[in-house]
Amino acid sequence: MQMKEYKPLIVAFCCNWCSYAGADLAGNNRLNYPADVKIIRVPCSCRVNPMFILRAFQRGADGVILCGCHPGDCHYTSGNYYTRRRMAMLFSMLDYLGIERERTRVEWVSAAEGAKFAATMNDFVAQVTALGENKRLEDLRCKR
Amino acid sequence: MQRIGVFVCWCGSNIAGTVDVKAVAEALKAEPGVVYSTDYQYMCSQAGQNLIIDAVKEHNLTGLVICSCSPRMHEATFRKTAAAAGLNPYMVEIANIREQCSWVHKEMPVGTEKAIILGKAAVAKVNLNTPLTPGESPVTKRALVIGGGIAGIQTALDIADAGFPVDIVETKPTIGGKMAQLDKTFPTLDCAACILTPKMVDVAQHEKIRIFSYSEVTDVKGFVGNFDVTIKKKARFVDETKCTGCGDCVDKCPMKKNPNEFNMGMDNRSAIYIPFAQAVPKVATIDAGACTMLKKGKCGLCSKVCGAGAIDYTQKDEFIEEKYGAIVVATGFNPISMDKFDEYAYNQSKDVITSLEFERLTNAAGPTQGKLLRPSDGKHPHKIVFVQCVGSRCAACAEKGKEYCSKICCMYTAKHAMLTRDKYPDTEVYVFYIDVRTPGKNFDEFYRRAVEEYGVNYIKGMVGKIVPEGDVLKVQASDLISNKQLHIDADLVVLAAAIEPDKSARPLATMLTASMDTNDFFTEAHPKLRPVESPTAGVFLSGACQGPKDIPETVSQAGAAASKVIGLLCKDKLTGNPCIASANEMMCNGCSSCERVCPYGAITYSDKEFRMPDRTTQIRRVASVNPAVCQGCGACTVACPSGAMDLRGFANNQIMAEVDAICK
Amino acid sequence: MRKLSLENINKLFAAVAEDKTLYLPVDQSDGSAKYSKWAEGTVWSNALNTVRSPKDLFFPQTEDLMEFKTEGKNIEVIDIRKESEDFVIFGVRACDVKSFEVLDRVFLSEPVDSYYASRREHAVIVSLACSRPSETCFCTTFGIDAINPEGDVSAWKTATDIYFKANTEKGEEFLASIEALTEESDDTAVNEQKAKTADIMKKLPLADLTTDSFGGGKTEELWNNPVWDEFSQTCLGCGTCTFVCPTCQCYDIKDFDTGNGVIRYRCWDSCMYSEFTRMAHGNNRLTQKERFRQRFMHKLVYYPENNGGLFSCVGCGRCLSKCPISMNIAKVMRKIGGDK
Amino acid sequence: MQKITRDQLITKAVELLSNGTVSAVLGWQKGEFDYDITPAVFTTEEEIKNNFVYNDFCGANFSKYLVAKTKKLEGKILVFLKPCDTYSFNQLLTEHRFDREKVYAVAIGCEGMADVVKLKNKVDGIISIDYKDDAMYVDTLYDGTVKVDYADVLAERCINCKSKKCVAYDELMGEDGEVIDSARFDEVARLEAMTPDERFAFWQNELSRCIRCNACRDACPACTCEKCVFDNPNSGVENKAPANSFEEQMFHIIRAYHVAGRCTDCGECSRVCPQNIPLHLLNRKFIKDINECYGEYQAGAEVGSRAPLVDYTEGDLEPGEVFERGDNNA
Repeated sequence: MQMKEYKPLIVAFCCNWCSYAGADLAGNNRLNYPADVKIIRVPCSCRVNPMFILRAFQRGADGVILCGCHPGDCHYTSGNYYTRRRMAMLFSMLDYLGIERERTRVEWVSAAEGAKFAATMNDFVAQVTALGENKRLEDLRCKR
Repeated sequence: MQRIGVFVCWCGSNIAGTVDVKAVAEALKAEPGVVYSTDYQYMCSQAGQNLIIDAVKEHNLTGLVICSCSPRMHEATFRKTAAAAGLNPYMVEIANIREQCSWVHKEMPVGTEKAIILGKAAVAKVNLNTPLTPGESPVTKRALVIGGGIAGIQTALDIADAGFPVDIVETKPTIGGKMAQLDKTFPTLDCAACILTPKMVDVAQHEKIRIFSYSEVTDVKGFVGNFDVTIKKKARFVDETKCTGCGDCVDKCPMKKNPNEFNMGMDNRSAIYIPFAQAVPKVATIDAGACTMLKKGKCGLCSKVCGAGAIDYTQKDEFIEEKYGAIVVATGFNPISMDKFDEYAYNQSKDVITSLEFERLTNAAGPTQGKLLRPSDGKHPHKIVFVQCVGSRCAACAEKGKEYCSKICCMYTAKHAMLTRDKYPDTEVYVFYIDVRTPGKNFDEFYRRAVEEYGVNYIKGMVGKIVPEGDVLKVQASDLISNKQLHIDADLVVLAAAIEPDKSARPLATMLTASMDTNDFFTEAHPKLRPVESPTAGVFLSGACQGPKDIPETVSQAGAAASKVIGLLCKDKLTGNPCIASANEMMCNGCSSCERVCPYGAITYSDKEFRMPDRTTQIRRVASVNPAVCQGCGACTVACPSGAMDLRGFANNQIMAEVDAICK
Repeated sequence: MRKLSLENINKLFAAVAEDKTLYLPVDQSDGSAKYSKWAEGTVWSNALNTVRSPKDLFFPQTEDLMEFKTEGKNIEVIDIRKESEDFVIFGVRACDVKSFEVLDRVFLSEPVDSYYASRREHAVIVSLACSRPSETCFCTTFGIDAINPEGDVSAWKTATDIYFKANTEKGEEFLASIEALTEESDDTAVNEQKAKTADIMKKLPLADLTTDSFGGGKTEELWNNPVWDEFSQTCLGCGTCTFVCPTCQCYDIKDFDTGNGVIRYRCWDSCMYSEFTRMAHGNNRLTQKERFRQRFMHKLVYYPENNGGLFSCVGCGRCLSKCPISMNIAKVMRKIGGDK
Repeated sequence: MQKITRDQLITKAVELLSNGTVSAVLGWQKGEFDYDITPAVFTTEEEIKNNFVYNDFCGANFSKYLVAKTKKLEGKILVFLKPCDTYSFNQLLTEHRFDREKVYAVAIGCEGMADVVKLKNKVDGIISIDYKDDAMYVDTLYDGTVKVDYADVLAERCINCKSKKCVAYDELMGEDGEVIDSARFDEVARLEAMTPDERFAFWQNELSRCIRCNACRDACPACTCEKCVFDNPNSGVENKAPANSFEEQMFHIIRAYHVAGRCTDCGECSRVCPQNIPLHLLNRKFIKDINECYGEYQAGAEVGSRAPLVDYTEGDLEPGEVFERGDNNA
């Protein structure tokens, strides 16, 4: 039997001011990262509701990553500080329920860090690929 | 249901090189809502934009998806295109298939597949887009400057010179602030009063400037362009309009034993007083706590000698309400209290003084007429020890000091040391320091002159203890470079106390909903790019309330703040960003979670009456977002447990639709 | 009457499970019992009853009805129904057996609910007489005989043995299928136990509860009774009573968007929920009082009015022990009946 | 056994009702078998004298009722609050959920409440209960009178009581207690120490019993949303049934997340769960994490405090570091 190569599905939420611009810079510099990463633009990382993250897993995402401005650099002064607390608590809860902690990540990527953006995505995709398909937080209805 | 047009851009070969644009256009044609889909070499070109405009008209499109470069590049362009075609500009979404697709993926099938998914996400979002219109609000063309030090003075003058009325609110009886207390200024050694007092006079005489001295801001409502401010004019028991500042009352007042704040309590003033000769406004003020007439109803001498009849013992605090378009905070700083620094014996010996006290001791208008004399016995000190970083850079002693560098101490201590050696060459001067920090024009040269030309003894090390013994101060210190303990018998010790924001700043920040850091310095909207603006729209920062600063920096920041204010007041109307939060009142709990995370103070609450399902009415506390103040970050939308708060342009259902489209 | 030593009960289960799926009450980790599929090693619970009633097996809490596949703008309708397999529900108490009759009258009357009907047809119900009723039991109020339960097969459990008697053709078949394991017996032991249980039934605290104040035709009389205001005051509006109830039959039909299509499913609804019977114009029961009234009026008035006097409460007592605020139908009946 | 007696409470309620201080009383109404007590609103002396009851099964937290009850009422309502209820009371005030002026709060010392499920697991056929000093004596259908030690049926939340201090009241009856250094996080720590596979299995087993009756939410004094996301068809997460294991997990994650930093750990969610799911272990996980990451915080300890998830410091842990902390603890 031939196994199809496993390609994870990664949803990346990027804040408009830093990380989305960082992703653009990665593009400008032609820094490759896997096409498994799909970016959703949000004004600020603090716009990301935990429900969006659960929704992504429900719909078949294998990993979710949030990228925002470095702490202290938020365009809206404090947004990423709230993100940091919210996600720390949410991820810890997911881990507590036995869901692999490697499927979630928060990374601070500035508009100047195109290389960091690409490297982060390469690393995260590799990490999720190693875990394989998301089974613990999946909704089988979405896989019919 | 929307009628969506999809426009896939080749961007020459930038996109078309790794993405099969025709396949993308074809695939998106099948998406729900899409009625037209096409591709073109350069969508952003005039021809490309015309193609979009024609398609909107031909196919009655209600929404547009542009698969192209980053929205950071051309979102504004395509919004204008939509507007030109008669669509609301916010009915456009961009699928970024260049920077985030064609440029980072090398293989055509991979790039094409991802581009289709990104396009589907954009289509899913546009399906839920609604037309958005930016709100408008008028601008009151008047500015308020809180604080009348050099920062407030400069800001007020610059704004007033541009033709806008400005009010200065100062808590003290006179403007002038800390700079008025200084003797000479580094590194040029020009006299502080000589450069400051003319500016104070300019303020007093400027037809666009009103000064509310001996006054405080007690309430701030409203938002950028439309602040309603209440100012409390504290009763000074002297009619400002009548007082000529002649000083007869001050001379006659029998209550002369009150510590003189202007001279840091090193001499006394009378109960009715004018802080200093060049005070602006130059009017007397009665210290209610010291005046026997006010306390016991006996005396009344000042009233008798006042030729102008300005004394009014019945005066009450007066509250003035005024509207402003912009508010500048210039509340300045104070040296921290030395009470907790027992090791320096500040409270045990009169001859341990702070640098600001030293300024007064060397100032010709000071308690000693500028002669450097010991406060304890009026003798000339022959050995002076300056201690730097008292309470600054003090991570380990956070309960009494500050973690930050107070920035100005190195330079003024060098100034003090140099001036002492210059005037009194028989005096030995020691300066103990952790580091000497001299970044600034002519700063290091100045410091080196103190060491090399004036022979000031700079010793790297900290003073451990000061013990008053007889008429000397036993200074125990360590010299870190030669690694030995030093014992110096000093006649005078000068402590370079850390500086901290004025105590009035914290309650003011609350009123303004302006954010502060943990040290109570006001936070700027962006540390690099918006250094003179508070995150709260319409509130600007000038001087040391934002962080420790010397005079030149303060003046330049004051000017910058003024230019931002002028830029704001020039406008007749403010146009907002339409992508802002709004609360669904039916679902709002009034719990204040959103208000707590809003960095701009854009959310307020009011009690509203609702018709309940059982046909009764109920009063509920609900949130509303001020569209002129909200910047659209979305922090509130997640803090809201019920989902009553949502963000236009990035609504919950839109983002979830994107998630769904990406994940299917 | 057929008899089997309880020592051999697992042999019986194994035999039944060989050609039919067997469901029986099994203890869960929290100590409560639940109808579960029997497999080697499964232990039959001693609990008086399960938290969730066996209605789940005919009318599951969620059930997919059909599926729509979408591709681009095309849509395909798929009937995802599977042919039901034969199954046995073992150990059903008299109250729960009666609940099937209540449900049948709803789901099997025209238009017949084919999903429900199919499961009903494929099921054999083996009931079990009660011998140790709880203080919350009040099935006798509704004329149910806990000692002589209905069902395809009735069973009685003594300390050592279990006895079976067939009531229907399906029941005869069932007993025939386990004939080799059982032996013929007289009913002495069973009768002895019945007498003991009957004594206890009389002592139950709710034994005096009657339905005299209720039944069809009582709508106007009871509609404005102050009890609805008083007792609904602290109702939390949760769905516990309805979801543990063996006779509650309300459901909602919803669509789940899978991204590639839609799954149309139904799930239990609760008249306690604010969204219950919400229509385009809004909701016709706007307050918790109205929703609260609906639940009890339905069980005690509307249902009997439409079903020949049959009440749609079977006195199982589940809501009595599970309501977070201990409000329940017995308290409502007492208050209205005024017999306390 | 409670030190405060039914009679004391009745006297107090009648006094406040008859002197016009309050126009209604939120209290406990007796049921059929001594343990099935219903919260009720009393408006007459007669009702109070006949039906008011107070015993070890009066566990319901009344704070939440104030949200609805104060809106419709003329005059004040008297509410009896046990120590843990006073925390919920404060938290609701912090969130402006009811008008303090319309409430007369009487805090009552608490000796810990009994768990009906524990009692029923010990005794069959409970007819009535006699509360004596040494134990409760349960009159039963099958075993005559059975002696049951209070400690043996003490509710989990009371075994691990966090505080017997009453933090809000107009009047205090009985003795005020102290904040207790309880072992309430031990079970959370035990789960944290498991492997992810074990934890997953544990929660799958627990959550699989969920019937989505919403009792946990509806009883929770922190869940007072005008419209809950789970009831709102436009929220994207609304459902009436736990359609599959994903929805079971999502419901409980979101439920606990929405009250994180606001949950006072009153334990009502676990008390009311008909399926005995230890829901408090989800809430306590958040509380434990918050305490460890952002400093000790007790929701409701004072009115007006800033909940940790609407606050921050510049030096907060990174999400990844939160895991490292967990590993160190394990």
